Amino acid sequence: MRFGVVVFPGTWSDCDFHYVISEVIRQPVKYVWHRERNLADLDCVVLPGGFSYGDYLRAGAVAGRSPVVEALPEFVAGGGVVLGSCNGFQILCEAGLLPGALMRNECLQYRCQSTHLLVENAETPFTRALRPGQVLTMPISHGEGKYHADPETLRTLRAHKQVVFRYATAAGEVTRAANPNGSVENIAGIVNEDGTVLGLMPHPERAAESAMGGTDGLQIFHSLLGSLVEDGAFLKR
Amino acid sequence: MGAEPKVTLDLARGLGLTADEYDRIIHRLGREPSYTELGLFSALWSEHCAYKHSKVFLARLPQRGPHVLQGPGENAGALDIGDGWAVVFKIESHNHPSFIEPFQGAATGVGGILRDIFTMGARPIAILDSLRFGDPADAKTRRLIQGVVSGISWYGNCFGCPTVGGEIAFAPEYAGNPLVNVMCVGLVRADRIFRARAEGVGNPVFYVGNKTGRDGIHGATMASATFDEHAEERRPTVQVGDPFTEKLLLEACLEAMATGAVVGIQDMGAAGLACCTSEMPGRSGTGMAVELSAVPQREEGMTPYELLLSESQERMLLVGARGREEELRRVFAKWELDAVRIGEVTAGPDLVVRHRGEEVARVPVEALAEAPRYEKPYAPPAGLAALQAFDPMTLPEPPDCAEALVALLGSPAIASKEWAYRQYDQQVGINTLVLPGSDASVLRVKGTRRAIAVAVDGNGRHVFLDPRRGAAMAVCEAARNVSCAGGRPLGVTDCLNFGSPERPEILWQLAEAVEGIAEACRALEVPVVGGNVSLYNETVPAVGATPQAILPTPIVGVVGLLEDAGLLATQWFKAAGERIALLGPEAVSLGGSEYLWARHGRVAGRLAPLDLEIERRVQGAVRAAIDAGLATAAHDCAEGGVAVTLAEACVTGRTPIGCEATLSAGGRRDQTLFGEGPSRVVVSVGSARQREFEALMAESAIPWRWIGTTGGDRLRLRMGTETVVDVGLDRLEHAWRNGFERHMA
Amino acid sequence: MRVRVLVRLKPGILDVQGAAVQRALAGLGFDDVRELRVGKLVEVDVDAPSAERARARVDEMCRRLLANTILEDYTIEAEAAERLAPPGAVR
Amino acid sequence: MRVRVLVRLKPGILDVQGAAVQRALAGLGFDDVRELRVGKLVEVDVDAPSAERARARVDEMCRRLLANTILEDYTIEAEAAERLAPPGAVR
Ligand SMILES: Nc1ncnc2c1ncn2[C@@H]1O[C@H](COP(=O)(O)OP(=O)(O)O)[C@@H](O)[C@H]1O
Ligand SMILES: [Mg+2]
Repeated sequence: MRFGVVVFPGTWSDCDFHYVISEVIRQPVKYVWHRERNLADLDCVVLPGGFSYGDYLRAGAVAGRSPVVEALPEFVAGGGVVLGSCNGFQILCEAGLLPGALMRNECLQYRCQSTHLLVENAETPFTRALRPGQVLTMPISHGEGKYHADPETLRTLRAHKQVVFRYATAAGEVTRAANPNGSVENIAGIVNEDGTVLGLMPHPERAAESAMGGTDGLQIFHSLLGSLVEDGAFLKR
Repeated sequence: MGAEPKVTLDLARGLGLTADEYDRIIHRLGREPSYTELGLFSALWSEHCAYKHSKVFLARLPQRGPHVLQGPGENAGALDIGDGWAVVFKIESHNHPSFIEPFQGAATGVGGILRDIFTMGARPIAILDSLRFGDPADAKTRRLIQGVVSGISWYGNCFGCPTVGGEIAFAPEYAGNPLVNVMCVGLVRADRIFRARAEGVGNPVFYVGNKTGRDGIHGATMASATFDEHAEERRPTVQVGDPFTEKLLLEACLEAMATGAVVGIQDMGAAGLACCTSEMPGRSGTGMAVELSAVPQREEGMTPYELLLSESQERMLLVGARGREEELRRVFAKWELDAVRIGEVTAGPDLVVRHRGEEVARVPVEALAEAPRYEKPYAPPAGLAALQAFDPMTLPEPPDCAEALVALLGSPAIASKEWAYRQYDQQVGINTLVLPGSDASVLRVKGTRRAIAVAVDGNGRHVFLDPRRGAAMAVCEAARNVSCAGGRPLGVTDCLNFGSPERPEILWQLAEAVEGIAEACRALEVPVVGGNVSLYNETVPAVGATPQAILPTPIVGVVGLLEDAGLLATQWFKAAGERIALLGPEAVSLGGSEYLWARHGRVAGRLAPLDLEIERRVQGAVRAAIDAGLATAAHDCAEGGVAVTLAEACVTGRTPIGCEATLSAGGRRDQTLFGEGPSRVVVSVGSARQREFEALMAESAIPWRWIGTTGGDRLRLRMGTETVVDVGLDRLEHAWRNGFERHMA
Repeated sequence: MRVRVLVRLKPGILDVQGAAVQRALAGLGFDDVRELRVGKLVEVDVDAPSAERARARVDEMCRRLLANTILEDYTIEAEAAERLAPPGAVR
Repeated sequence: MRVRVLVRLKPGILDVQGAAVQRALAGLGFDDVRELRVGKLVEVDVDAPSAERARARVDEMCRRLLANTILEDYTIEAEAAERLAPPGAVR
């Protein structure tokens, strides 16, 4: 599976994703500069964490209007998948590729900590190696991760099973105390209607080696690779 | 632009120079300096840049060692860690700016030290912050803490370097003068270290990064502004950080360096362009000619003086290889940065500064580096002997030692600092093997089996009571923390925070402290490869009152090496049924202890003795035990004594694990439990490996003994047969988790 | 042409920052604050032949970048809006 | 009594947000922006018998908390400042 890791000015999880993809899951991977529009030779585009353009106006706002992001709808229409983590999630929302928006954390502080995620939808290319109800452990690191969507959008999300991860306790209970940033309904990650674009605030690349404290993040990559191996369905090209 | 003020002795004084220094300048130049030239001297001969009062002492620090690739004198020091890699690291203070504007002051402190690291060609991989404040129960102090921590968080997080460690301590002496010291560690190929040199006559000099404004121009401009009606507009402004531009600078500089077209590079920190244009040629025996009108400017009508002294952030001066200008410009353009040619390297000996073609300064580069060195008289403070003579045993014993322990664990200095570090990204770069919360943090070196361990330490109360021993103990403690993680200490960086060196008792503290650091570094064979001095940390509490100096606070940062990243240790107990050993001497003292301060509000008494040879051996023994896979946890005994150390080993891990231990009988209970002394480490050992451990300790020739076992959900401490503490872990954990945070919530 | 944009959270969206500021003010003894909301101020100096054109142009900037209309409303004002505070209050 | 506070960086202080937004707008083709500065908008509803009193009170809040006077200037305006934009621009 050919991965491309997008680099915006101010991106910083790019090297981490690159390392995990090339050294841990051992797949072909390259960096994609933010001005690039040609994604034809890729199967999966990763929008990594960081502070693209400093996030000075709103997190992800400027990057959400960049050439590479403008090229994503066509890439997805052609069978590609997109994984946006942290700043990547913010960018996908700002670009309108995912519904809703990410606001300043309710505690008004940056939060870097371990979180537990309840898997809600295990039928996306990103979660096929998982079971619904399973609990994953992954760190977060953000100041603007409070997911917001209006009631109608939330209904649609539910109707199409677009909520993939919710913040939960280690036992899988979705509680207020387990919500690190005040996200509506503890939402930590969602997909688009087709399930081909995933945005999540946690960092799977930081949970991909036991030396780093856990490997739950690898499940997302394994799901992607498994999806490819079992049926090339989402890879139309 | 108003007319330049006339150069007089009074003006020179206004810019911080003494009459004697002013005479020297005239003598050296053979004429009166111009206004701009006077500005150059005032900046480069300032205490901050020239170390006028501290240089004589700093020379005493050991600076050489087998691993040293770069000692003091460059932007940062560098050590060889094997497999072709080097670590580059340094600590710096940003105390005064952080008091004026906590958020931006701390943020720009982070920005400055990051630049020091990546100008050496290294990618920053870790930040550590060492902070000192007044009482967190005070609302004003809380706002300072909030501002400083969020400033560090903002800059480090946005830039993308993890903050993996540090410390926060409190004492009333810091209320009017908080300390913000930031250390940064970077990684570079050992043969790819860049230096701040201006070599090669005719090579182009580039200015890169943010535009120049009137930020932080040292009080100097204030004085000059009275000469025209634009005083208000010219007022020096607070420096503001731009971590995004800094991140672009990092990537662009590393990429530019990789082309081979960079000859030398230095960041524009204190005294900005003045400092770079004189220090860079100064190091390589060349000269430099620059044209100031080429400098990218953010404000209208900036004078040569202002352009030279501005401390606008996120700027670099770079000497390129002649003929490869286009290559450099392309790299910077890719990162949306301007690289502007502002001059060239000359044969010397002068720094020649022009503005719109007109020469505004011509000064021998060497003259700017020839600031006077002062050897002023010093003497111990008058009341110190009386303070040292105080016997803590004259104070009442606590009626209930368990209560005393819970209170001590909940004192802000000892309690968990998670409130601060959860605001810091701790993992970006995916190198952090041990996160903040253990004795030292550990970062792997990707592509090798190696890892580095880092820690910063300092204890102002100890140094106040006994500057020499206290400072030596700071080196030992930082190194011991690194050893407790399994790292072999390789090198030191230090930040010397003191009051005014013009007072004999402060200068004495400084002299003694440096001597203590030097002794400890020699004994532990860790050279000092860089550091920083911050003097004049005092406030005048009320008009006419005597200035109140901070506690003398040398902060020591140590970097150590683990040959095998798999063999690391953390401070918390891992399982029940393991044996607990206490390594090191029994001797402890309540003099200068956290207990004496937290419970009795006193800073007095004598410190426990320090035997550097024992210290060295204890650290070696701990590392050997970790290397052999015998130690499942290792935790250094520091503030709060052995009782707090054991309590922390019980409750700071993910799953609390209790223990029972028997301490030596005989002494008074509070002294045995909470007394502090150097060279002590608590280690847990799997019961199956007990014999092996005993053999190893015998070989290490250190004092040590088994003191107990892990398990259960209580901490039980005995002295002889008497149980002196028996308390549930939940109470201990609650006190520890909330002791600091409850103030900040 | 100087134009001023005020960006505010939409009415239904909880303004956590505003609430925190209000609490902090109460802590300082300002208990006479009934409500407080925090928003963004963007002042733009735009090359345009007329106030109309300037406003239209800035409106486009708002829609494209300056505001996230899922969360925020915006108002555009001519910069000349008289400052109603006495000069003393202008710092 | 509704009062509006505009908080801006003092002249001469680097406006990192403003510079970044201006660059971003240029990247989107808005190259007609001569200058852009980003500030804060605080809208306060304060219990006060008169506009004068309200303004004085808010001025005190600004000095104590709302503005960081080392870096920022502020202006206080009566909320009623007519919105000069056409109603269509109000979103
Ligand atoms: N306390 C110290 N111990 C050892 N070296 C020091 C100390 N203080 C400063 N130095 C060294 O002196 C040189 C000049 O320091 P400094 O002026 O702080 O550098 P910078 O210009 O980067 O701030 C540096 O190489 C620094 O490492
Ligand atoms: Mg430097």
